[in-house]
Amino acid sequence: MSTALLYSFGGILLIGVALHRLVLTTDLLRRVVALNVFAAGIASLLIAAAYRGPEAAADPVPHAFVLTGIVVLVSTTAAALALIRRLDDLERSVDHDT
Amino acid sequence: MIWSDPSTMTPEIMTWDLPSLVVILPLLAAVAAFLLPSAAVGIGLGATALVGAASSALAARLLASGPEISHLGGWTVPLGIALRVDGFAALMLVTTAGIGMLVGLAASRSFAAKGATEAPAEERQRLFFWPLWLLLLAGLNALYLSSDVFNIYISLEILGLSAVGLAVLSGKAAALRAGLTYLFAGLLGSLLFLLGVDYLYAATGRVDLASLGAIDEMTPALSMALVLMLAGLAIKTALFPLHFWLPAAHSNATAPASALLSALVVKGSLYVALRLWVDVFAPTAGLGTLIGLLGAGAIVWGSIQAMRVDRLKLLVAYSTVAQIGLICLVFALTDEIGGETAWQGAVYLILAHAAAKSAMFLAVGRIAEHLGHDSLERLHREPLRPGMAQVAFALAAVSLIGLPPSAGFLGKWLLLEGAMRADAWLWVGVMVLGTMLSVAYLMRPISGFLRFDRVEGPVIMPSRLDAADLWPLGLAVVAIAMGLLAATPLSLLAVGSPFVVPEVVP
Amino acid sequence: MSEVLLLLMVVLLLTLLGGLVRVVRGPSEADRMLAAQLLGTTTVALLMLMSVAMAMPRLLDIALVFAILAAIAVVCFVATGEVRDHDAT
Amino acid sequence: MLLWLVFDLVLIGAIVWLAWAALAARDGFEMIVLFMVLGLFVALAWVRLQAPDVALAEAAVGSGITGALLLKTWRHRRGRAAGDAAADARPSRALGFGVMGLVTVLTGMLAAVLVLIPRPAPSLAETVFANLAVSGVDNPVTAVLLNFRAYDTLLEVVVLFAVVVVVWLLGDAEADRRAPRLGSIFFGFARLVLPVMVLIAGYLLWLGGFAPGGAFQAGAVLGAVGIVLLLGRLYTPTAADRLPARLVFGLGTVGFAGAGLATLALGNAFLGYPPEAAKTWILVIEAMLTVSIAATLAGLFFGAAPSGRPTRESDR
Amino acid sequence: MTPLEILAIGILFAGLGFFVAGTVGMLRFPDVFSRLHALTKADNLGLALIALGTALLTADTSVTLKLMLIWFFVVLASATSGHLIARHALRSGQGS
Repeated sequence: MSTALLYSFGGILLIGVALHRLVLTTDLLRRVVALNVFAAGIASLLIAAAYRGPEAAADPVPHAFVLTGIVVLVSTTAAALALIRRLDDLERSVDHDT
Repeated sequence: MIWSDPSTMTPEIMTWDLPSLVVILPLLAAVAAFLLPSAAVGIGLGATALVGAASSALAARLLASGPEISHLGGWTVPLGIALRVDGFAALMLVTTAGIGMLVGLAASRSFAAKGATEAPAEERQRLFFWPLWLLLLAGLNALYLSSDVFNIYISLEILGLSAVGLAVLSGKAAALRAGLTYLFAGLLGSLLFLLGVDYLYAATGRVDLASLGAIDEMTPALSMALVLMLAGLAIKTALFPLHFWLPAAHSNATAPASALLSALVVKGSLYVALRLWVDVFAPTAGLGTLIGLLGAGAIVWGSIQAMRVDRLKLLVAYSTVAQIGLICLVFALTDEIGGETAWQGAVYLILAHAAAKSAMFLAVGRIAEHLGHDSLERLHREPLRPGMAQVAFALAAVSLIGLPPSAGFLGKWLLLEGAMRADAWLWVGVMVLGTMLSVAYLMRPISGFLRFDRVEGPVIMPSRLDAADLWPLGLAVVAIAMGLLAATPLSLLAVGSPFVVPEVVP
Repeated sequence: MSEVLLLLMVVLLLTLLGGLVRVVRGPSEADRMLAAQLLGTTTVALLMLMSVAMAMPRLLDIALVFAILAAIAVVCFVATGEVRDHDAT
Repeated sequence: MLLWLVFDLVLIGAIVWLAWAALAARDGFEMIVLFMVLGLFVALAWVRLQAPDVALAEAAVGSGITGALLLKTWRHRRGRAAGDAAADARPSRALGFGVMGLVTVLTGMLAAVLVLIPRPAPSLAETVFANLAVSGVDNPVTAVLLNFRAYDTLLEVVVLFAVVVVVWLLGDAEADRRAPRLGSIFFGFARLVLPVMVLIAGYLLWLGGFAPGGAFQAGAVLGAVGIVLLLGRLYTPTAADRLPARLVFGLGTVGFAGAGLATLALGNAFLGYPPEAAKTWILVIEAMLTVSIAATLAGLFFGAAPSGRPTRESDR
Repeated sequence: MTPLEILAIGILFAGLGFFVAGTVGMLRFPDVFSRLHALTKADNLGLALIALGTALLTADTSVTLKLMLIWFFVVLASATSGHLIARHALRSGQGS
């Protein structure tokens, strides 16, 4: 069982845990964290695919994909969290009015 | 000048690297529109016009000298990224710019500054619509030109984010809740697509479409990658049963925003799915039939929901779900005998739906402004005679149903012909059923416009022709005219089409 | 030589797992935050050992960034916490 | 080698358990802290897999900035018992098992397909290393990001810009009720540490050329400086800061796209730097990216357009 | 194994001992403040020893300077964090 395959299975388990929670939860914050865990699983798969033994240098192309993926993920998470905060403000102002 | 092959045309513009300009121009304009809010309208319309001109020049160049490749950074394909322009891409570029221009003009009219009395919400809509639209245009152009799977993933993200921005533009709680659901669905779709890209790279070490297309035998990893990518794209294009986010997001947005969402945004992921299905992979027939069945389900479910809802905007949103299902029937027909005709029919339906649906959403926006509400129930008791907006709605309905001579008719005709040639009578039956169902739910509003028997007071004439009604009318006329003037678009579509010319890897 | 280092790394990793128990069990928010702080520092130590075991001195830059960001997380927790406590509404 | 296997198994076990524990946490705060610790462990795993650049980015962006954003949003919803498992609708047992079964089937298929991929899988590594000398930088990941696939990075910066537009469109930040008093020790810490962090960000940016580092990691550390300034109320943006903020947000996109147009004007392909000057081009672009990414991340943490009553269009 | 390496390994083990003590202390102690006490002691001294051991094993001046910078940062950060966490616990009454 090569090291890369071990970490790939770890990544796949992360994806499984994230999908399971994503489908079941209704809480918005939990859903954001679940999507981040899902992306971490995909990133682990990519990095494990890039691993080529302790001596050989790893394949830089998947590393570039994951780097781009991390920045895209943090920006989409920021957008989702801003929407959640704004939605909370609107609903809180409705609570006070009624 | 580095670009693919010398052109017979002499003017200077013909040697520019148009593919990258068509993506970069709206990007720079988006930043400019964000920096100078007061000049946003001018920048927005000007940039859209420029992009339209560049796309048409690119299409003309394509008709003259065939598909083009622009190697970015000067690196050859497996290492670098290449922007590939073939007929299908050029057709989508021109349509996106054209429809965007008309919707932009309608938006600049309906968002017109009302001076000091403008509430902060209207002001925000007026200012932020333009950077979002230009980002959407850049995302779509990047998507249509990209020939690299990971590059498509990032373009889908830009597309998704600017679409969410447009959906929440009105700032109301309902729009925000729908926008948030749309963002989560879009993010899940993109991550599934990225998982597919990951499996592709792990198995083949390539991410560009040309090398992936050259692989002919479907290993388990390739078919898993295809299934994952199609699942992600199905969420983003709202194919039944993954359409849960679309009705709320499209009906709660402002009129110009929902026009852009329904007409252009869902088409982006549909385009990628079609390109993967036809150009790149050699998928099994079973998967095609499954997608076809999902499409049939979308037609039935979308039409039934459209007949039950009371709000006009919700009806139009559900009709998008049904029309996407209709277009997705092509997945079951591509590797049959009539594959190419069916494919041309599906592409033409994409264009027809884009023009007709944007006209319909803009018309519904105008009608809601006149009547103050968009409930079908109270429509029958409105004493107002139908005006230009209702005419635009009816014309758009003609194209959606597929009555001659509209573009919708031509698209459906080609799709039907492709299905009949392949003796796929199930899909022919589904299409005929879909047409009848669309007549049923589209007649609900139209009958509401024309019936005055239940009106108590005197029936009043509509106000004189308002400039804002021109744009929905213009789009509806485009939807009809494209049926008559189909020669050029179809010949453009044939340039570099995967069916005609054997895929030559440059 | 590298076997010994590897043994050290495994034991340090187990202490990390120990710290996790406090993060999960910690009754108050302050408990969780201090456990996260200790886990951050332990990770810095682990990175130092890995930089020797894997002969990659560049790993120390990552240790440096970890050291900075462990403090940022605590500052963020405390600063956002302040407003809530004195929020009379 | 047995010890490396033990190390791997313990690390992977901890990561998967942490992910499950974070998502099953009763209280929102526990979920966030567990998620931040998960970020630490994942970065460790990537260091183990010879991916220092990505571990650096995950440490800086993944657990640092994302953790801060989650904490701020959780605090914001504090008043409405949000995020606690109790508030989360209890799914029916049948649905829970049904989903569990479906997910196990999917993960099983994903794993099976992965095992079937013939090892060693083909990859682009050799092509990248072959062209590394011409790319102008020695770090292969920076070469791929900033030269071979520079167009990807351009679109990625556009994603960041698009998010700022969406966040600013949601409305202005209401004036903050009361500045929290973090105490004099915090100000001492900030006055000493923040300048050093700016230096470290510059170091990471310069490092990107030949070792793990680069624009994103430097931008994230610089963004963290901005976040600490905002948290400690050492700097509160006002309405006058709107235009400079917009300029800096757009700097990344305009700089990169401008560089692309400049290469076109020079007669090369889009984003095709002149080979001999590739290093300076890349360094200039990376500097612009670092500033723009840092401002964007801090702006996203601030969460809205700086308030200040925009009464008239003119004073925007 | 040169005598220098044996010394370095000894120092590393001592550092590890502090980390284990700190973690056990954090798990066993009754309230927040005593846990803080255990944690801040452990990671400062523990990390100092491990940094020293690493510096000995990689006899390179730039690496040693970087290790010192890291240690300085961690000491500063953990002192400030310890103070801030204690203050927060005190104010929100969760300490006992």
